[in-house]
Amino acid sequence: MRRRDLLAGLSAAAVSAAAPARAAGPAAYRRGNGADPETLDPHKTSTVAEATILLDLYEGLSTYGPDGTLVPGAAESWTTSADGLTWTFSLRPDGRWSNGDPVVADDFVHGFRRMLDPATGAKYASVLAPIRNAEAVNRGAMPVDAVGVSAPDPRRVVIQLAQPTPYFVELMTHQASTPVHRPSLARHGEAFTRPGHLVSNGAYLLKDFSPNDRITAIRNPHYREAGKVAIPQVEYIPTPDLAAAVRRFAAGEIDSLEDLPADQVKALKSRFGDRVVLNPALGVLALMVNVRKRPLDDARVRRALSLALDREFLAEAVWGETMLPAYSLTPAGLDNALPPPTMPGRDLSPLEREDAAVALLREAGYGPGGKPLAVELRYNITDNNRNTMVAIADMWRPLNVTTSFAATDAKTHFAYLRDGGPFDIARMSWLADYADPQNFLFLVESDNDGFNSGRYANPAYDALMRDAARETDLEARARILSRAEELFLADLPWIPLLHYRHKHLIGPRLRGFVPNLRGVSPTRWLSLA
Amino acid sequence: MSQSAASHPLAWAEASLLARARRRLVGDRLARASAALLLLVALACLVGPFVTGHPYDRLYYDYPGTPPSLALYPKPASVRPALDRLAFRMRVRAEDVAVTGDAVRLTLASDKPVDSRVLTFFSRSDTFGEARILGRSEDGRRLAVEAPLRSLRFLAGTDTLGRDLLTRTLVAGRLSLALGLLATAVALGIGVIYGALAGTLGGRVDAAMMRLVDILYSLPFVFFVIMLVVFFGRSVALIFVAVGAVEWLDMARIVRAEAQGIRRRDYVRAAEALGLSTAAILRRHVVPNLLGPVVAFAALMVPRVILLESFLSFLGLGVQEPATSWGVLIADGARSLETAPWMLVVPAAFLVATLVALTLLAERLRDALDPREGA
Amino acid sequence: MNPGSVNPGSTSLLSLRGLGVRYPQAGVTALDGLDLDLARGETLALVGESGSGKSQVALAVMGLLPQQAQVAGSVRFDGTELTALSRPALDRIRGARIGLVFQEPMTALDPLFSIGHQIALPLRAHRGLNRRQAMARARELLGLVGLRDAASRLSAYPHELSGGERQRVMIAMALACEPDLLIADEPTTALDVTVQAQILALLADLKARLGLALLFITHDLRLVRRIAERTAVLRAGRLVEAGPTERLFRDPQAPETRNLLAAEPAGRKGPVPEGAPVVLEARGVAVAYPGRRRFLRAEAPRLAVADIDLTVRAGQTIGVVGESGSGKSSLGRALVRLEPAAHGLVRFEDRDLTRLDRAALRPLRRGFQPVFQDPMGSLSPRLTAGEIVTEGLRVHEPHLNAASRDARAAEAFCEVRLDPASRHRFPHAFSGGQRQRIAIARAMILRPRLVVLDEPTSALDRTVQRDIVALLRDLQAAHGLAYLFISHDLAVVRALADTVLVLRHGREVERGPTPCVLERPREAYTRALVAAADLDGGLAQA
Amino acid sequence: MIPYVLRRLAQGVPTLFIVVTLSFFLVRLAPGGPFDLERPLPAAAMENLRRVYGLDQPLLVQYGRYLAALARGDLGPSFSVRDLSVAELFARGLPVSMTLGSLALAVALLLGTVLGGLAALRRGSGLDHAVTTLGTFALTVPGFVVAPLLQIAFGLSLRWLPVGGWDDGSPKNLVLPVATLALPQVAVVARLARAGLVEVFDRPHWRTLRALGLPPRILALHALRGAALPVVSYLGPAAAGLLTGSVVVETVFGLPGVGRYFVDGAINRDYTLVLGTVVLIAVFVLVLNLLSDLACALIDPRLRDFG
Repeated sequence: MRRRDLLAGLSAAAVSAAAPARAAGPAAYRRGNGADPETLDPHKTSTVAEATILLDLYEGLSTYGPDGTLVPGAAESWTTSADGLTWTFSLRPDGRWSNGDPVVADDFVHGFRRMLDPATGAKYASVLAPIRNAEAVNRGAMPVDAVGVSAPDPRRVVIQLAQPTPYFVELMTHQASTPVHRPSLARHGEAFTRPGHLVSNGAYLLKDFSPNDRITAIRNPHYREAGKVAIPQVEYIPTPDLAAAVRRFAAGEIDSLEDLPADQVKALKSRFGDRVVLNPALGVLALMVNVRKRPLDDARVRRALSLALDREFLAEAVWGETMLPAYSLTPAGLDNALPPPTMPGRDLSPLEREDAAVALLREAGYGPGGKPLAVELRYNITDNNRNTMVAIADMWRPLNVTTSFAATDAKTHFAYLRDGGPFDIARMSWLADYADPQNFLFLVESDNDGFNSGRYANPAYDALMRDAARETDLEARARILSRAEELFLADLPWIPLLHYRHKHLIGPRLRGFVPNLRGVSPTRWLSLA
Repeated sequence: MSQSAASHPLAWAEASLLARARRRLVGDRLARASAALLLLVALACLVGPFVTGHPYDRLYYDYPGTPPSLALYPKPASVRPALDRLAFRMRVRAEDVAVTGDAVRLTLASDKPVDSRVLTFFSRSDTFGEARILGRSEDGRRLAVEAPLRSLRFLAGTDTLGRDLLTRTLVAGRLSLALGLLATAVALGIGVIYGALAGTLGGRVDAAMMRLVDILYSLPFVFFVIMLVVFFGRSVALIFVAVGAVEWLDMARIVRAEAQGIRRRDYVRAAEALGLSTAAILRRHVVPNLLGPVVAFAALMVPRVILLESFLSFLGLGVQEPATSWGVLIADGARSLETAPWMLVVPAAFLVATLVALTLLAERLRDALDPREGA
Repeated sequence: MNPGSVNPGSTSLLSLRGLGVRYPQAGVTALDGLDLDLARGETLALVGESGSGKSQVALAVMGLLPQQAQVAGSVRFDGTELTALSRPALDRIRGARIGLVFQEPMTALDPLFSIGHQIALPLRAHRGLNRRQAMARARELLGLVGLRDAASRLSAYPHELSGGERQRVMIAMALACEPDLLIADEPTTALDVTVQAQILALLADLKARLGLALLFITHDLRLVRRIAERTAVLRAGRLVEAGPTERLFRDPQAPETRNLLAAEPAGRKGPVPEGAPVVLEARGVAVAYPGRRRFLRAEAPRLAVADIDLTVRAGQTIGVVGESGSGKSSLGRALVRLEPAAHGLVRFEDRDLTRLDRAALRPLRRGFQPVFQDPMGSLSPRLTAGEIVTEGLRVHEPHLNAASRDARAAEAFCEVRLDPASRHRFPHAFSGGQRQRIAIARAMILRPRLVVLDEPTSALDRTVQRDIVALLRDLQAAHGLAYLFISHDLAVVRALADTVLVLRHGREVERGPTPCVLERPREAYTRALVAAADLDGGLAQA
Repeated sequence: MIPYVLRRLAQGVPTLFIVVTLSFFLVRLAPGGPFDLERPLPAAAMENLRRVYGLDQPLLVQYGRYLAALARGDLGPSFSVRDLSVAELFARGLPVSMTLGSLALAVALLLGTVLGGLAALRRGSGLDHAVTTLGTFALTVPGFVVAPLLQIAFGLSLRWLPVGGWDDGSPKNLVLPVATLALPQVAVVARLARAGLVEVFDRPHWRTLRALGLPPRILALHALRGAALPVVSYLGPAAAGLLTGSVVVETVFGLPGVGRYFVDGAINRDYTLVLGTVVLIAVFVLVLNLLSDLACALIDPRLRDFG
C-alpha cells in the first residue's frame, strides 16, 4: 500500500490534530471571503465578495434571514398597490446608523438617486431598473430626482415601479438598494468608505481595512438588535489561492471558506467530512453558441452537441460535485416558478442520446460519414474551465466533431464577447441576483446586448418574456416563463452544462450556519462556540 | 579530467577546440552523468509517449485521479462499481456478476427487452473489452454476457480527467524543452549580436545601446510577459520568441563586458593591423572568444525560461490545451498537493532532474571550452 | 653532490636538505632533492630560467605551496623544522621572522585596502600593536623604504601608486617585523630599469643596516653581481652549480651557467645602405586621450605623445626607448594607425595614411605590421597557430584556398624557426618564445616593409630574448625590413637599432645614432637610463 | 560623489518617461478594459464609468493627463480597488513586501556567504559538490511548489508556524514566506561567493597576505571583501525584484504586499495600477543599482572614480 505518499499521510495527520489545537482562538470570526472588495461603497460594488461584507455592514429595506429567506430589514413592513406598481415601505422606528443617527426615509431616497446618478459610475445600477425612470436617469436622459422614489414622511419610502416586479422585495436586500450616511458622504466625499469614516446601518461597522490581508468589522452598538448579535468581531480574509486557503483552514487560521478548489472536493470530503457543505445555487455554466454562424445556426447541430455531453462526468470528475448536471437553464427551487422544464432527450440512455445526436447531425449534413464539423471553444482560463473544455471536446469526438480551443485571460475573453467577436462557442456563466426565472431567461432576450453575444433572436421568445413582465398573476407568469424556457431548450442558443452549487467549509467553532439557495449567511445570525 | 590531459598532451593541443571540449567533458564523471540524464530525458520525451500505451489526450472516464502504481487496473474490487455505473448508463441492472481472472460474466436485466446494442458500452468503457452474448431469456429482458477485462497500467497515475500522467509528462517535456531552447536561441542571437556590437564599437554607440538595455531593464518583467501572453496568447511559440526577446538583456550585458575585454586584447589589435574588417574581427575573434561565458549563460537560461513558463502556468497563463508543458503540470500538481501528490511529484521530478543536469553540464561546458584550462 | 653547502661549518639560518616538490596530478616534479644553506646576514642569489623551480623554493619555505603539492625533504629555519609546523606555529614565523617580496608589484598587494592598513597587518598580528601604534610604525617603515610623503601615502590605495612605489610598500610590509630573513622573488623584474636600480640599492642598503639575510631569486644574472655574495643556479628543479658570485662569473662550470652568462644580446646593427628608400614618414604625431567626462565638465585631454617627427628607411631600425608611461607604445600604435586618438601626418610609401578611412586603409595594412609585447595576449586562444599566421592572407590574398594557405603557414613557420608540424596546435601549447615567433610569422607572411615591434622581448627569459633578437636581425637582412623597435631594454636596443629615440612623458628627449646616444648621452635623463641599465657592468665577459 | 548621485538620479528621469510611455500604450493596446467583467455591464453603466474615470477622452489626452499627474507625484486612482489610490495601495503594501524582501536578502547574504565560503575553503570536496548541487536544485524548484510544501511541513504537520496570514508582521508569520523567497537567492549568493572566494585565493595578493602569517580572522576579512563585488552587483538588481514583492509568496501565504499588483494590475487591466507598478519598479531599479554601485565603490577603491 504505497499508493499514497508521505504528503497525504502528513496532511491526514495534520487534520486529526488540527481542530483542537487552535480552536480556542480569538473571539473574532475569521471568515474566508474569496477576494478583497473593490470598494465598500455599496453603490459601486459588483462582486460576490463585496456582497458578503456589505450584507453585514448595511441593511436594505429587506434583508436575509439565517436560512437565506427574505425578512424585513430596515423596513418593518411594506404594502403593494393592486396593480403591483406602487410599493410603500414603513421604516422601523429604532433604525440607527452606527454613529447613532436615526435611519430615515430620505436616506433611502438619496441612496436610490445616488445609485442611479451617472456621476456615481455604479456598475450595478440595473438592480434598480424596475423603478420608474431608473434607466432613463442612469442613461443621463432624466435628472436624478425623476427616479420614482419618494419619502412622504421620515418613516415611509414610496417606490413607483415601471412594471410589476414580483421579485422586487429581494432586490431591496441588495447592496445597491442600501442607503449611505449622507453627512459622512458630504464630509469625506469619496473617502467616506475609509475605516473611521464609514458609517453604516447594518449589524457591523467597519473597523479596519488592510488590502490583501483582512477587513475587520465590529458589532455596531447602535444596531437595533445589537444585543442579539453573537459575534463581536468578524475578519474577512481574502483567499486568492484556494488550496492555500484550505491549508489555513486546516490549521485553524480561518473559520469558514465560501469557495473550495473543485478538483479537490472529493478529497476534502474524506478529510473534513460534513464540514464540507455543498448546496444548490443560483447559477448556471453554459456554452454560448454563436447562432449566426454556420452550421451552428442550425438548432439540430446545437441539440446534437448538447446531447453528446456527459454532464454527470463533468460534475463529478472535473468539478468534484461542486456543480450539478444542468438539463435546463434555470436551476430548481426558484421563487415564483414551476419546476424547470427538461431538455429533450434527458431521459434517454446515453446510447440513445448518442444515436439521436448522430441522427440530428446527419440530418444537418454532418456527423460520422457527413461533412467534418470543426468548432472552436472559447473560454477564459481557469483550471476547471480548461478541464471542462477538454472533456467536452473528448465527448464530441464520437460525433466526428473536431474541437479547437481559444483560451484567453478573462478580460480578453469578456471583451471579445462584448465586442461581438466571431466566436463559435464560448463559455458563459451566470450567477443570478434574485431567485426568479426571469433573472435567467432575460439573458437571451434579443435586445440583451450585454449577455446575448450569440445573437439569439426568437420573436416568440421575446414576446413571451414581454407577456411575463406584464403579468401580475404570479402563477400565470410562472407558466409563461416556463413556456419561454421550453422554447429556449428547443433552440438551445446556450447549451446549459452545469448548475452551480455553493461550496462551504465550516469550521468546528462556527454555529448557526444554514445552507441555502442564495448562499447568504449574514454574520449576525452566526455564533462561535 | 587531468589524467587524460597528462597522458596525451600533444593530442590535446592538436585537436580542434570543440573536440577538445568534448573529450574533456567525456572525461568528467559528473558531466557524463548530466549529459546522459539529459539525453535520457530528451529521448524519453521523444519516444516515450509511443511506448507508454496511452495517448496523452485520452480521457479514461473510469480512472480519474488514479495514484501511481505498478499494478494492473481494474482491480477486482473496482469491477463491480464500474459495472454498476455502466449498467446505469445502459439503463439496465447488472446481476449475477462473476469475475473470472481476466473476464467478467454477468446478466443484464431490465423491465423492458434489453437492446443488445447496449453492449457497445462495454467496449467503449475503459474497464472492459468487447462483450459477447452468452444467452438471452425468452422475454428478452435478461441478457447473459461475458466481457474481458481491459488491463491498464498507470505507472505515474492519472490526472483529474483520468489521463495517463507519465505520457502527459513526457509530451509536456517536448514542449518545455523546445520552448526553453527556442527562447534561449532567440535571446542568444539578439544578445550576442547586440552585446558584441556594443562592446566592439564602443564609444557613443555603446553608450546609447546600453542605455536602451537599462530602460528595458526597468520594465517590470511580469507585466511585460503578461502583456505578451495577452497579445500572442494563441501562439505559444510566439510568446517564447518574445520572452527570448526580453531575456536577451542579461546576455547582451555579459557579452558586451566580455567583448570590451576582448577588444582591448592585442590579438584584436593584431587582427585590425592585418586589415580584417570589423565584421571579420567580430566573427573570427570576438564571438569565438565569447563562447565560454555565453554557452554557460545560455545553458543557465534554458532552466530560467522553463521556470518562467511554469510561473505563467501558476498564473493560469501558460501553455493551453491540447498542448501541455511541465509548467502546466506542476502548477496543477502544486494545487492538488495534498490530494494527489503524484501530480506534482512526477512532472517536478522530470523538471528538476533536467534543470539540474542542464546547469551542471553548463558549468562543465564553460570550463571545458576555456582553452586556458588544463593547458 | 652537495654543492649548496659551501660553508658547511657555519651555522646556517636557513637550511634546505633534499627539498623536493612534486605535483602528482600533473605529473610534474618542480624541485628535486635541493640542498641549500643561507647564513645570517648573507645574500644568496638563486638563478634560473622560468620553469627552473626557483620560485617553488620561496613558496616551500613559506609553506605557501598549493594543496596538491607534495613536499619531501627538510626546511630548517634557525633550527626549527618548518615543514612539520602546525599552521599557527608557522604563522608565528612567517611575516614575523621571514619576510617575502613577490615579483608582481601590480597584483601582490590587496587592491581593496589602503597601504597603511596592509603594512600595519603584520605589526598588529605579530607585535600586538594597536591600530594607532601600527600606523605610526608603518609611516616609519615607508620612510625607511624611501617612499616620498610617507605620512600622506598611508591612506593611499595600491592602484594609486606606481610599480616602484608598490614594490617599496611590499618591502616595507616584509620588513615590518624586522625579520631575520628576506626572500625576494624577482622583486625587480617588472620594473623600469631606473626603478630596478633603486630597488636593488634599497635592498642592499637595508640588508646592510638591518643585518638581514637575503634570498634573492631572479632569472637575470646581471642583477646578481651587484647584490649577492653567493649564487646558486637552478635548472629543471635541480641545483646545477653554486658558489661565490665572483667565482661563478669568472669561471662558470655548468653549461647552464655559461648559457645564462652568454644571454646578453650580442652584435651590433650593420649600417643602412646609402639611398635606401623612405618607408615611413611621420610629422607632428601626437596622441591625446580625451579627458573623462565629469558632471557638467570634461577634464583636459591627456597628452600621451606630443609632436614627434620620424623618418624610417628600408633596412633601418629605429629604437624607441623610455620608461613605462613615456608614450612609446602609443607612438608605435599611432604609426600603424591602430590608435584612434592619434593626430599628425603619417605617410607610408607615398600614401598619406591619415587621410584614409578604415576601409581604404585595409589593403595598405599589409605593408606595415605590428608585433606586440605579450605573446600570449596577442594570439587568439581559439585559433590554431597556423590559422593565426595565415589570417592576413585571408584578407590580402583572398584567392588562396585552404591548402595553399596551409602551405604558406608551413613556410612561415620554417622562416621563424618553428617546427611546421606544430602549426595545428593552439597557442597555449607553445612556450613564450615560440609564441613570439608565431606573432612574428603572422607579420612576416604578408611581407611587410615596416614592422613595429612593441617590446617583443620583454616578457621573455634572457636566453630566449637572445634568440629572438637574432631571428629579427636575420629577417631584416633577408627582406630589407624597416623596424621601429620599442623597448625599455637598452641592451636589446643596442644590439638591434641604428638610431635611438628617447622618449619621456610623450616628448622626445634625445635622438641619435645608437652608439652615440648609449655611450655619450647628452641629456641627464638618458644618462640616468643608461647608468641604471648597467649595460656592461653585470657581465664580465660581455 | 554627490554630483554623481544627482546625475545618476537625473538620468533616471528620461528612463522613467520612456518606460511609462511604453507601458501606457502597451496596456492600452491590450484587449479588454478594466470594466470588462464576467457579468457584462449595461451600456449606460459602462458609459458612466468610463466618464467617471476619464476613459472617454482621446488616448493622447489621457496620456497627457497621466503624465501631468505623475509629474506631481500622483499615481492616480486604482480601477480595481476603487476605495484606494494607487499610491495608498503602495503605501500599505510596500512595507510588507520590503520587510519580507529585506529579510530574505539578509538571510540569502548570510547563509549564502557561509555556504559559499565553506565550499570555497574545501574546493573539490564532497561538501563543495553538495553545496553546488543543492544550490542548483534550489534554483530549479518553483516557489509555488516550495511554499505549499513548507506550509504542509511546518504549518500543518509540525504545527510550529502559521500556515499563512500577515498578522501585523509577527515574526512567526514571516518565517515561511522569507524562507521561500530566500531559498533561490541563497543558492545564487552561495555560488557567487564561492566563485569570488576561489578567485581571491588564486590572486597573488592572497599569497602575500598568507606570507605575513596573519590570523584567520584578518584573512577572512580580506577574503570576504575581495569576494563581495560580484555578490553586491548581483544583489542590486535582485533586491529590486525582492523588495517589490513576489506574487507567488503573497498569494500562497496570503500576505498584503505589493507583489500581487504586478500581476493583478495587468490581468485586471487596471491601467493606473499597472503604470504605478511600472514606476515603482523603475524607481527601485534606479535606486538599487545606484546603491549597489556605491556599495561596490565602498568595497573597491578602484571604483571610486565617479567620472
